[in-house]
Amino acid sequence: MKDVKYVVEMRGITKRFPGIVANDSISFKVKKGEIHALLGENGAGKSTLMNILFGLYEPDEGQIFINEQAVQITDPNVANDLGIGMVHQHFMLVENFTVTENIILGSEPKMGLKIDYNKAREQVLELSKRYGLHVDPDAKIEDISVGMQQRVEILKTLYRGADIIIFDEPTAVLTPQEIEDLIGIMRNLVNEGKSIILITHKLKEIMAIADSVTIIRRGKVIDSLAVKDTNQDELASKMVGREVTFAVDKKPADPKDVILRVSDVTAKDNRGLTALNEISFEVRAGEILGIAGVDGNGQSELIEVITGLRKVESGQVYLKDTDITNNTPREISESGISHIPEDRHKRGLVLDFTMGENLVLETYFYPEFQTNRFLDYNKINTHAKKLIEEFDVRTPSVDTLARALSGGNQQKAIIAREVDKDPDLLIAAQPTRGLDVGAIEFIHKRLVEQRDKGKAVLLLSLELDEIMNVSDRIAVIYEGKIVGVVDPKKTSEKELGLMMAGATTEGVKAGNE
Amino acid sequence: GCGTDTENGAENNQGTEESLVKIGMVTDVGGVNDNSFNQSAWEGLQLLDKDLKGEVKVDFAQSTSDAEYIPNLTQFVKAGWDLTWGIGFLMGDHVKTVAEQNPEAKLAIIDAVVDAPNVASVTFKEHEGSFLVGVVAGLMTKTDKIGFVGGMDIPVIARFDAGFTAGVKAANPDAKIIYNYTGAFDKPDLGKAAAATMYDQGVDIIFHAAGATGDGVFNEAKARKDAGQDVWVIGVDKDQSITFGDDITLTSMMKRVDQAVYRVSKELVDGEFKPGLIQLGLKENGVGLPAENPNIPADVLEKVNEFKQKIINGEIEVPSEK
Amino acid sequence: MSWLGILSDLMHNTIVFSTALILAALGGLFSERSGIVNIALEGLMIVGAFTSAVVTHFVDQSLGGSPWSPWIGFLVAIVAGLLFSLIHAVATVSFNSDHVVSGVALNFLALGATVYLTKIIFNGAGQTKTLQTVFTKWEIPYLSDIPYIGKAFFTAYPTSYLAIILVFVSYYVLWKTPFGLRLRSVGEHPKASDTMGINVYKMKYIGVMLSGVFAAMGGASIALTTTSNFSHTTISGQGFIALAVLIFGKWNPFGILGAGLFFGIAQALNSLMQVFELTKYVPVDFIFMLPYVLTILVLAGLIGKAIPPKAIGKPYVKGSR
Amino acid sequence: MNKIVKFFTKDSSLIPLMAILLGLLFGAVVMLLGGYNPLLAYTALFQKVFGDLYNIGETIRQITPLIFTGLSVAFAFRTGLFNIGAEGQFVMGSLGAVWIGTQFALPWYIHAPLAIIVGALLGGFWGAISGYLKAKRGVNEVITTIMLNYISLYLANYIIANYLRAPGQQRSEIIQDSASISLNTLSEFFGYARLHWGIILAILAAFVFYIILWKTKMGFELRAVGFNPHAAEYAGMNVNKNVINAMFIGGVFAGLGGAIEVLGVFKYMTISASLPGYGFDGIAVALIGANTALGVIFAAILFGVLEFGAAGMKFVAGVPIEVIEIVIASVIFFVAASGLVKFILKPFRRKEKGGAVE
Ligand SMILES: Nc1ncnc2c1ncn2[C@@H]1O[C@H](COP(=O)(O)OP(=O)(O)OP(=O)(O)O)[C@@H](O)[C@H]1O
Ligand SMILES: Nc1ncnc2c1ncn2[C@@H]1O[C@H](COP(=O)(O)OP(=O)(O)OP(=O)(O)O)[C@@H](O)[C@H]1O
Ligand SMILES: [Mg+2]
Ligand SMILES: [Mg+2]
Repeated sequence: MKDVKYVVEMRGITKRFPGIVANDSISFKVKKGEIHALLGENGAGKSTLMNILFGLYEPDEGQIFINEQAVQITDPNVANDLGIGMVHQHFMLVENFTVTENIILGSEPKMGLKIDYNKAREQVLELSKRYGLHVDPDAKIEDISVGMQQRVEILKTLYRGADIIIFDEPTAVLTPQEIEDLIGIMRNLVNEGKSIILITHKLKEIMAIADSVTIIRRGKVIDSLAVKDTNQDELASKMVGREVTFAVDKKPADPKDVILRVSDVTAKDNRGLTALNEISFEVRAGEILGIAGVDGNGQSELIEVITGLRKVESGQVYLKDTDITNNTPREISESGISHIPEDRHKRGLVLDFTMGENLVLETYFYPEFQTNRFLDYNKINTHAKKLIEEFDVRTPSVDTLARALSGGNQQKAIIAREVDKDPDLLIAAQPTRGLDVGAIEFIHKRLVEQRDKGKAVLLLSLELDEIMNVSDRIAVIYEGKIVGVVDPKKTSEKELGLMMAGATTEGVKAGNE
Repeated sequence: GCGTDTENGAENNQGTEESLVKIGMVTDVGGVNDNSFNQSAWEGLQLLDKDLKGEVKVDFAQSTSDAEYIPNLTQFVKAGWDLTWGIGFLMGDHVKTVAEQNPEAKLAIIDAVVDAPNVASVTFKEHEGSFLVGVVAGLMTKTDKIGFVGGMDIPVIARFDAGFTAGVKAANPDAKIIYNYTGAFDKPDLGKAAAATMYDQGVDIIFHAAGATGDGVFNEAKARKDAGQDVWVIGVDKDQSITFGDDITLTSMMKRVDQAVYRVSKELVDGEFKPGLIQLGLKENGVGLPAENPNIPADVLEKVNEFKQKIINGEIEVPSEK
Repeated sequence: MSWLGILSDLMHNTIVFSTALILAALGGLFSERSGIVNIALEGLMIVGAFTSAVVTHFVDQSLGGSPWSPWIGFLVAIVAGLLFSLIHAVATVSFNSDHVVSGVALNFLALGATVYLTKIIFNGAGQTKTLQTVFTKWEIPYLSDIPYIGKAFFTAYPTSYLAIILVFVSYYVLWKTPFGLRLRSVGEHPKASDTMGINVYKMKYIGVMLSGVFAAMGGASIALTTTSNFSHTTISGQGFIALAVLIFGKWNPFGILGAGLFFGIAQALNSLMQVFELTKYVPVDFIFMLPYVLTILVLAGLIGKAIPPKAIGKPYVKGSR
Repeated sequence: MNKIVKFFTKDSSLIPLMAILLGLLFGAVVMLLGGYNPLLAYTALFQKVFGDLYNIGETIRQITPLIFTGLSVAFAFRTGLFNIGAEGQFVMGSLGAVWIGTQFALPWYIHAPLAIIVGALLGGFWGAISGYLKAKRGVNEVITTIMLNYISLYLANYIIANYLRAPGQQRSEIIQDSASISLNTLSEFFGYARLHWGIILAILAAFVFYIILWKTKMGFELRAVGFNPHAAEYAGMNVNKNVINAMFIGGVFAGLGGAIEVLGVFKYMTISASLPGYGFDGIAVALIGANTALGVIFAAILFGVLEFGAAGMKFVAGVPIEVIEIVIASVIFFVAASGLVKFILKPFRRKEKGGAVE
């Protein structure tokens, strides 16, 4: 390939969707061998732009140049041929296929009519060695961690010999360790002569690895500059269009009596393996307990156990000294626990219900929403309007289907619903996953607000900053056990990272000496 | 268009509408081409139409569900047709209803007894005919195992069953009869399976009273014949050797619905329509074997005719219930 | 008669019954694996049965009775099934119609159209003329001489052998070839397939058309072995039973083989039970219920959940989420 | 009721209306190809239906059971369940009604209602079996409902033959007059058309259908479960219970249909070789009616008119009744392929909406 300066150039790209201009004559360039970040709020138009580059959408206007040749990218095949690969925001993996099958899908090595699986395995292993992308070629996707799933996504692009790789919010779902690895991987890729486009909301990462950054707001390019000439605050304000504060400012907590007590709880996961192993901890009124841990160490099961969605094998769960072990979800939610689920699309919302209906999903049976024992939609909708106001959920109306809202707004609606139940304990699982700083800021404020109202808050997150910034105490979970509880002010990301890898508090302290 | 001559007698001899004697019939779900009694009845009317060109007009209405019997009967009655036939046992109650609601109209029914002053009921002594084919089977079986495949266990079929059983026993006391009710008149695959199982068990002659389900019996027999096995089927209602050939059709228990329909309709045209019960047995040639029976040896036919006489002159009283 | 003998006869009859169910269910397999619900199996079988009966009749007449005429009928039936299934494909794949609605429509259409055509072709007759030449059972040399086994498994209609062979072929195609991998991926996660440069629409079209081919074979096999003609009763519910067989068989060829045979046995049993005069002890109506009751019991007891393809029934619109 | 006006102007009902027209058009083409005169046929069809009071009455009779089975299928669909079993539930409903109707002597104000209720419950029970197996054993309801259809047929035949049979008949005894729900005087006025309370109950049922789904907590849960069981579970709803409820209620609707058909039309139940077919039609009705109460009623009317009018078509124009099945099929098809209809309509709609589109 002849030596070119720009591997990708998009000129005046415009893409309209019913009722919205997702991309408004966007132009940007990617240098060969650089990591170019695309920064923007939810719905800014990043994914759309990249989907165009990858041939999933057709632009309404504009041109694309690859290696300084004008091209028509009509579908992903063309993109593949041009050496463009994409790691999608929502992974594009077939759950019940193996890693290998997912990687070779669409360009399978053949032996006669048959797929040559041995050859395929070898190729996969060879690639994963070369780029340090550890995967188990024979594992089914549904059985492997999110981190590994993402590595599979990357391998897919490499298997197709991509030189330009697009990452759409790659770190949104990763643990600190995994993020470290990913950064390493990206460096490898660049050293191997690949160019990378990185979509993200996380300024820290941009500062850490990107060479240059293009900021998009409401479908328009705001600015495009070299990372070394800028800083987080500048980027943030460019992205949101106003000043934003990162550090969650909160006064010191004053914990009161115990609200939630989990003692020696053991539970199995969907595959029948022990997920929680005699785990014990407490959450007090007026404090935020953050649970840090690498994905898949029992966090999901822990929440399901507390909220009654999963059976406890042994041990007890107490809410204010009343035993709620293995009560039904309804009983538990009624006894004063609210729950912001980690997957808003799977559990949090009925996407085909209106916002009004979604906002009473757990309370529709309250007398306040009935007139003589029949549902009263006027009451339901006035209630919804109130919450939508209060939590400024951006939705055309209360009759809009939840499906049509952005993840950010969907999340706000869920939080509105849960907080409004005025619970003693608020469980927030991955409350800000995939959201932009604006939304994150808002949600963090709400959590702290609850704490200050004297509620107990249990925060689960894979994002260390979040845990560090928001929690009053941090409990680290490892293989279904709490391996230590630390004070965010007295600990470091490094220390936490080690504990999340299984080292106990003492061990870590020792290590620090 | 094509097919209309059967589809729609209405198109024949148009014009002199008023002068025509109009005769209609209502079929059950099977329709006029069920290869069975509906078809037979319709053939009767068509023959009449042919014989009395220009004097009569005939047509039929096919019911797509039991609920439509009454509207279909009424359709003819209301349109002022001179005679309306209901074909089949199931239509009894409905013909009665319509007859009572329209005392001035004339109706007739096959296979059921309706006592109303304006209805002619035609029933057949299937048991008498079945007795005769039973005799044939009894005399001609080589394995002393004979099969009976019935559609459903209902009164009409019970008459076939009872008569056939009596006939076999009369001719060949040590012959064993294997019964199989398939539960349907429209499932050839069940008929085939029943036949297959019977033939596997050494049965060599099967009498079926199962409508289209019986087609399956014939097909199984044909397959076996081709494979060199010596098996027979006794057809029902019509001379089924016409459809399935003489190499597997031993004989058939004919039920001359066509003649009955023809006769009663003719009487109407001649102004001699008399309501009430008409029972057609061997005596009246309403049931019996076909004229031609190439597969039945003379001596057997001899015996058959003896029994036939005995039945006609009352020496033998054939049971009509199992 | 020896128990072995009875068993072998039972098996022998079972296979006759199972053939059409297995063929049709395999059809359902291809379409549903590609993500298209297909309750039009009934209709497709009807089309197959009708076409095979009509074509075989006329070919046989012009050839003056040749063993080849059923084969010609069979092949034309396959083509007819393929074309008919295209309607379902266009509706569901190209116009994102609800799969069930389209399927129901096709079932009505098939019955109406075929009987209508029968009447037009055969001067108003409700069924086609009785076929003079139909498929006859093949005895596999040597194997068919094995006592009992021979009759049970190696004396059967060509269509039965075909069905069994196609079970293995289907497995090979779906699980061993790139085509199969792609077809299944489309049924599980079409968007992923799309990003891998697979033509989702094409795959779904092929899936549905294959269902037409197989279901038509199923229908034809009934007309050409069991009924020797076509009428509105030739296919009455077998398509829905085939659907049950597909689900019962967990969307897997060998599962389908098992489920299909299971049904066949249950059916064959009920005539056997009558021959042995069990009707004295068990009312005949309960014998009729047998296959259906057994199925429910088996499903409830042993089999339990069957997981359909993930994206089944969902229309795929390029470039939406 | 301006709701109805809205109903018609809504896009979701404009499509079906167009679909019907296209369906009839297609049927006309089919007739032409078959060498029949479509105009004559269709006029005959509508004369047959609306020609005189008797036929109007009988058409209503034809429509009634379709409303019930339509509601039955639609209700299950709302909870994400595919009820192919309305057929069997209908049969069980008839069985229950004929049992009460023939075996007991009670004052009319108890007898008929009791017979209806028992029929409805039996239908509900029959549906609930599938619901239970789905909920507790994860057995796909499509299979169980299909199987239960056949089981109901033979079970009914057995019970009639052995306990309810009229001597020498292929049917049960006639129900007591006290159990009949015929509207005798009205029916006389309609030239003896078999009019009965069923149609009133059908419309009531549709209303109840609407109320349950949209105005009750249970309906809220049923719909939530239908759309997203995980979210429903998270929100504290008992998914299994709702699955069973949905199938039970669906079954009740079909059961009512069966009961009413016996008490209002036949007055007895026959030993039958095959299923009545209302259940399968019900699937089509539900789908044409987009699983809404009002939609089901209209779809049932359409269906009933076409099916009943078919006889007239045959009588006057000699068109085989199968053509009607083709028409019905293409109507359903065009409803399904609304994309196709929109596609065909595009030019007209541009005008009508001005530049509104895009
Ligand atoms: N498939 C679609 N159909 C209609 N509108 C769409 C579609 N996809 C995106 N949009 C619109 O385009 C806008 C940009 O969406 P896009 O997904 O590119 O935002 P984004 O920058 O990727 O947001 P996020 O950071 O949340 O992923 C959205 O606000 C949305 O309104
Ligand atoms: N089918 C659709 N039609 C219209 N707009 C859509 C559609 N799907 C997504 N969008 C829009 O695309 C934008 C981004 O969608 P996306 O799903 O990426 O939300 P998000 O904020 O990224 O949350 P997450 O990605 O975590 O679900 C949102 O503004 C949403 O309104
Ligand atoms: Mg995005
Ligand atoms: Mg996002």
